Amino acid sequence: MNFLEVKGLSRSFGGLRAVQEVSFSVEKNAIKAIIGPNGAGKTTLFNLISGALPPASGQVFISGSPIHGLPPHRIARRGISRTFQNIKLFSRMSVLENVMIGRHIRSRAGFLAAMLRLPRTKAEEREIRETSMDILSLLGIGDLADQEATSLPFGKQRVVEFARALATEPDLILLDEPAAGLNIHETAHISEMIMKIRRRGITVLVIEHDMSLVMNISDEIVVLSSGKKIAEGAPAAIQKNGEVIRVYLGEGDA
Amino acid sequence: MSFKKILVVFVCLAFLAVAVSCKKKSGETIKIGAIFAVTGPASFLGAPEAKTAQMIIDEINSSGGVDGKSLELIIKDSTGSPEKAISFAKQLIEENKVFAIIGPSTSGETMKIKAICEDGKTILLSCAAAEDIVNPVAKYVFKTPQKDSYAAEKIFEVMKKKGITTIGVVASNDGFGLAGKKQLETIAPKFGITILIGEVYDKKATDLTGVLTKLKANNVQAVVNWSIVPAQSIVPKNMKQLNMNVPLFQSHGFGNIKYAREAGAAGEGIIFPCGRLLIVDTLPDNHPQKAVLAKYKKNYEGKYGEDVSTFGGHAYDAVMILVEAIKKAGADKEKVRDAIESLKGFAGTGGIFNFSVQDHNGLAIDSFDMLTVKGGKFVKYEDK
Amino acid sequence: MPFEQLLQYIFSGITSGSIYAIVAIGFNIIYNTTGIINFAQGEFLMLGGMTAISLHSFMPLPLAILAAVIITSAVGALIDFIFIRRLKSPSVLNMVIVTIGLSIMIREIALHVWDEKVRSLPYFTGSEVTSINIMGAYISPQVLWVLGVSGVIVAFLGVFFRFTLTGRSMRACASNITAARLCGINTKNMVTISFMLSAAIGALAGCVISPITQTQYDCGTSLAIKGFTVAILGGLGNSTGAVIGGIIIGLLEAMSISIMPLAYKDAISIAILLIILFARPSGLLGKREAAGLKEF
Amino acid sequence: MRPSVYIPVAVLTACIIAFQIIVSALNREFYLTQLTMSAYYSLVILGLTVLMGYAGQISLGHAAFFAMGGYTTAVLTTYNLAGAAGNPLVKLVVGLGLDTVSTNAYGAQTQHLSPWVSLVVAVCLTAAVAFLIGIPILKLKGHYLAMATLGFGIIVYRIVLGTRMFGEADGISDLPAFRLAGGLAVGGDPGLRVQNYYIAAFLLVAGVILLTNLIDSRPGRALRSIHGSEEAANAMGVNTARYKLSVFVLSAVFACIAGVFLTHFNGGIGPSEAEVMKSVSYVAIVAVGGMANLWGALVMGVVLNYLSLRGYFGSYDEFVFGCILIVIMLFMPEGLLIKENFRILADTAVRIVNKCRAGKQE
Repeated sequence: MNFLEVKGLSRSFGGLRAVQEVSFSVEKNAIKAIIGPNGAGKTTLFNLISGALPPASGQVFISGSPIHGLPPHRIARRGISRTFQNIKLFSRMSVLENVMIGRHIRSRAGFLAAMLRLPRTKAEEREIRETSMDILSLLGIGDLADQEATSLPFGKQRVVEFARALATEPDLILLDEPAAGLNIHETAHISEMIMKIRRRGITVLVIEHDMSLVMNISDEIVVLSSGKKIAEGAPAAIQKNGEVIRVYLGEGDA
Repeated sequence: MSFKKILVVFVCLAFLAVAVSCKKKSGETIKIGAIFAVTGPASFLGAPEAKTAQMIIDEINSSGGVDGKSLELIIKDSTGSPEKAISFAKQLIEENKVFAIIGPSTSGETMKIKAICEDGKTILLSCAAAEDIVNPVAKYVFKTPQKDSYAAEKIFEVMKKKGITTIGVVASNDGFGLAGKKQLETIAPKFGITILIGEVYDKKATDLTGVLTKLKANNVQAVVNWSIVPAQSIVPKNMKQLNMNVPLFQSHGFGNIKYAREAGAAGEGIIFPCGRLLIVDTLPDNHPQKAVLAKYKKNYEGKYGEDVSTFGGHAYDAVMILVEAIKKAGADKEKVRDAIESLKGFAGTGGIFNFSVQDHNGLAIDSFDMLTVKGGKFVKYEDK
Repeated sequence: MPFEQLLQYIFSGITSGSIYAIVAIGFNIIYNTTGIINFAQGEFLMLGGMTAISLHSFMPLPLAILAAVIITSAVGALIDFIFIRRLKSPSVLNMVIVTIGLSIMIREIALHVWDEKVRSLPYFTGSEVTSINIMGAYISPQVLWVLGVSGVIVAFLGVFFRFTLTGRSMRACASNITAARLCGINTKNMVTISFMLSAAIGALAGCVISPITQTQYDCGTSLAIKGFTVAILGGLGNSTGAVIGGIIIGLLEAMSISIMPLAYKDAISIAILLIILFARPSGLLGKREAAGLKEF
Repeated sequence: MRPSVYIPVAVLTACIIAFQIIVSALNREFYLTQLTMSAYYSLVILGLTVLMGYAGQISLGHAAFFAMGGYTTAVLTTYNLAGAAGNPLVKLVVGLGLDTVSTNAYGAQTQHLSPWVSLVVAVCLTAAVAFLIGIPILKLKGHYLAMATLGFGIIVYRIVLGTRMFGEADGISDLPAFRLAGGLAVGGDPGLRVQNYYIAAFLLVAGVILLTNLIDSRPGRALRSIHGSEEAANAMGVNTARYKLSVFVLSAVFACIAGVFLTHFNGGIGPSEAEVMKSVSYVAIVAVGGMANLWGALVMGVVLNYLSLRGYFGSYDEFVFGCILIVIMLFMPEGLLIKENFRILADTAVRIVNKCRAGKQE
């Protein structure tokens, strides 16, 4: 059964038609990649799915129920989490606190309960702290817990964003160019983490330019070009698809 | 943990420094507190009052003080805000243990500290005009400015003689303006005068052509402007520019030649009730207030090089009344209070003060004269 | 309502409207090159008026005004040099707080330099009582001076921003400061020039309105709030919008006097400010996206 | 209670008690008056610190909420119930025993609404207004938010200055004392000075404990995440609009409570409590205390208000606040009382001590 279904999504900014009638679906626990040249509308598509941008038309369903048009925080509660192309960690907060925000939708303490520090609030606090620490150690950055998140090196910040997204215990995780700006070792570390996520039963939708990473981790690939879907299928088929090559490598002389 | 210790040291140090910093004053002096709005929106009241009070106290001290005791004036700038006036009043009464308090400049502040001075059994001589400062009468609270109602009555008297029956009233939205407008509205019917339009403008208003056009459209026979703020020179200018040739009456707040000078040619013919301070040189020599007014005008303008104003006069009266009472009753608070309450025929700048148990203002309607502006000068207004 | 009275309200509205428009233009000039809303803009008008009054006592009026404009614009440059330049990548909070602190300091210094008395420049033509009858409405010639000077300022800025090199480079900074830097524009100087220019037109406006509204050490604050309302109504950064916005708010305030008690006049412009902010922060002519994105 | 809370609280309580004992010993109890007023003003500043420092939402209109609290209780408790016995509402109030009788300054008996009721009414009214005005305002950011809150503050100031019910320019005077349980009363009469000092101190300490707990909890983190990056917080499931609104209402309620108690302590309130300059001075103190630093804001709130109320700044009062704003924002954007400055303080102290020791050895 298709876990995520996108039907006829489109959105334009003034004259520019960034995304036009894009439809595709993602099976449960699959890893699907979205590739395409710069300006193909990949991040806009992501923002439409995650609710950051309201779609002009089209629908998005998660295991059958509609989520298009909902604000991002309501979509997050439906088990969708994401990372950002230009990392958006919370400044003036430690790595652990950043990840604890991920636990926000999994906990209940309100203003009054927090101010009075009721026993159940204290218990919940402890639980949030422990789960967040587990996720940090799972991704191998347990030692950075108390450092200020925004002062970490680039690669480490990506991992923290990963951990934060994981902390929401999502069913679907949207990764926006997780390997951008990383060296070979860091990319390998990221792909290993994506595999770990999949083993935890989480479906992954990833935008990525690093073709070697895309090819070896994704079950299926969607190719976008100037807002339209031009191809969809297994990595091997996409590699041989003439249209994709033309878009990427341009017209051959022959 | 080091941060916490340092915070502790810092906090305790701050508090101790404050506790110790209070300078202890001793010696045979009578301490007089003064709360004036030296800066802030009511500074044109507080500044001349503070300068006047300081001038008189220095004069008295240089001439040997009051029966040997020197006077020490503690001036606090309340910037016209009631919460500061409250804090300073409590400070002056409980901490400095002042003998009496002069000021505050505005009615709002006075009303806030009226109860405090009453409880603290400290004499308060307010320089603000509102009637409810002395009504209901508080044992220790007096005020030196004339009553607004007298000013309104004087204006209506002149209007009646000129056969004016319909008028327009504009007033500023501060204590002085609103109190005056209330008096005009209550007293007008007694003189058979109807107020067609009563408007209140912001005390910082800089352009009144709009409201005056409205008055002109209702063809009022006269305009009354009740304020102390700069609008007093803007209204006459706007009226002339709108070609409104109806007489303009202003309140005793116009009692500062500076406003007449600011209004320039447009100021000619403005009629307003005022104390006799501004026409001292035209007063007959045998007039009881002549000596006091002349001396104050000469000293003030000599020392500060700026024109004397009736607001400063209120502070002058407050200090002189207190000094007079101390001369009579010695340096005992209760006796001085009773002395003030029984002070009769005291010639001040505001008029002849006749205090009594019920009247803690002591000024009658005759403390006002009707003045007008002729050739940029204040002259006595003769009914034509 | 008879025509003359209506015309009278219109004149009063246009006069105050053009004063607000000039303050708003002052906001826009600095906002465009620095993204800062300069809360101390009202103080430039006060400084201009006060300096001109002091200088006028020993030099002829036009010279005094010119000198006051130059001095105030020098103060503008000083402010930028000492304060704004030291701000290291300021957040909006820092910018708002610093400019508020500046407006308080300038006001208090003016209080202790000139004391609290009210002053005004003499009327440029005629005196307090001269009034001109235009189709039944009586106005002081000074009103025509205000409208004239406002027109000149708007025209001058139009020419300056379109045809002079500095003007164009300032507009470049406004649209994209990094790109401007790449083209070799010294953005630091552009910021200083924008402060000087905004201070200069503020001072000129302060001098021309002084005979009508009189000048006091704290007359700047209420002007700044009205000016900001107009700047937002017209679309932040858009000076033609500021002129239109100024006239609209001036007329609305003037007309409101005829139907409502005067006490509500100021509440109207504040209500308009809130309505625009809630409904359409980009204002009349502002770019919708620009306002949204510029949340810095 | 975690150590990081109860140690500073213990220290603060110790200071409060110690100061009172010293001052009573030197019979300078009058210092307590200004300290009590400063404590109430610091309550407003605590609320504002959470709103501005932690949640990153600027407000230039918080004096309006203080004034709402003050004026509500002033109007309700100075309304003479005896005079309007016929009014059904009055009958209800008297019927429920919600009225009290107190003697005013002139010895006359007045029957008026119990201040407890006016406190509850003030808090509900302020919370409702903050909620309604907050919804549109908090959609705005940066300069627009600053201007909208400034506009809101000016409207409240105009209403308070322009309506006869609020006493127009003179405000409302002669409020009865706020009689709490067990003979404690918040009022201006000198005999109650020590009592009032401890009531104000209690409110302040309670306020700081509640807010410290809030900061270090799930909602507190959510607020700080909004300040960090609103878009990311939203993506993680934080309903940013609702959280900003809740913290806006919370800080408004803090200001309102401070308004109610201080107005009873002062025995009156004037329109100057709702002035723009008052809101700006609150922002200045939050800035100097260190934007996201509750304890810094508390200490600075008490110290600066105390000095201003005692008139140490004289007629340069506004000038001082203006300078504070500029100096802090230019040189110490993170504020005065923050860990780095203390570390610098500590290091220099240590260096001096070593130098003396070194000096002695030669």
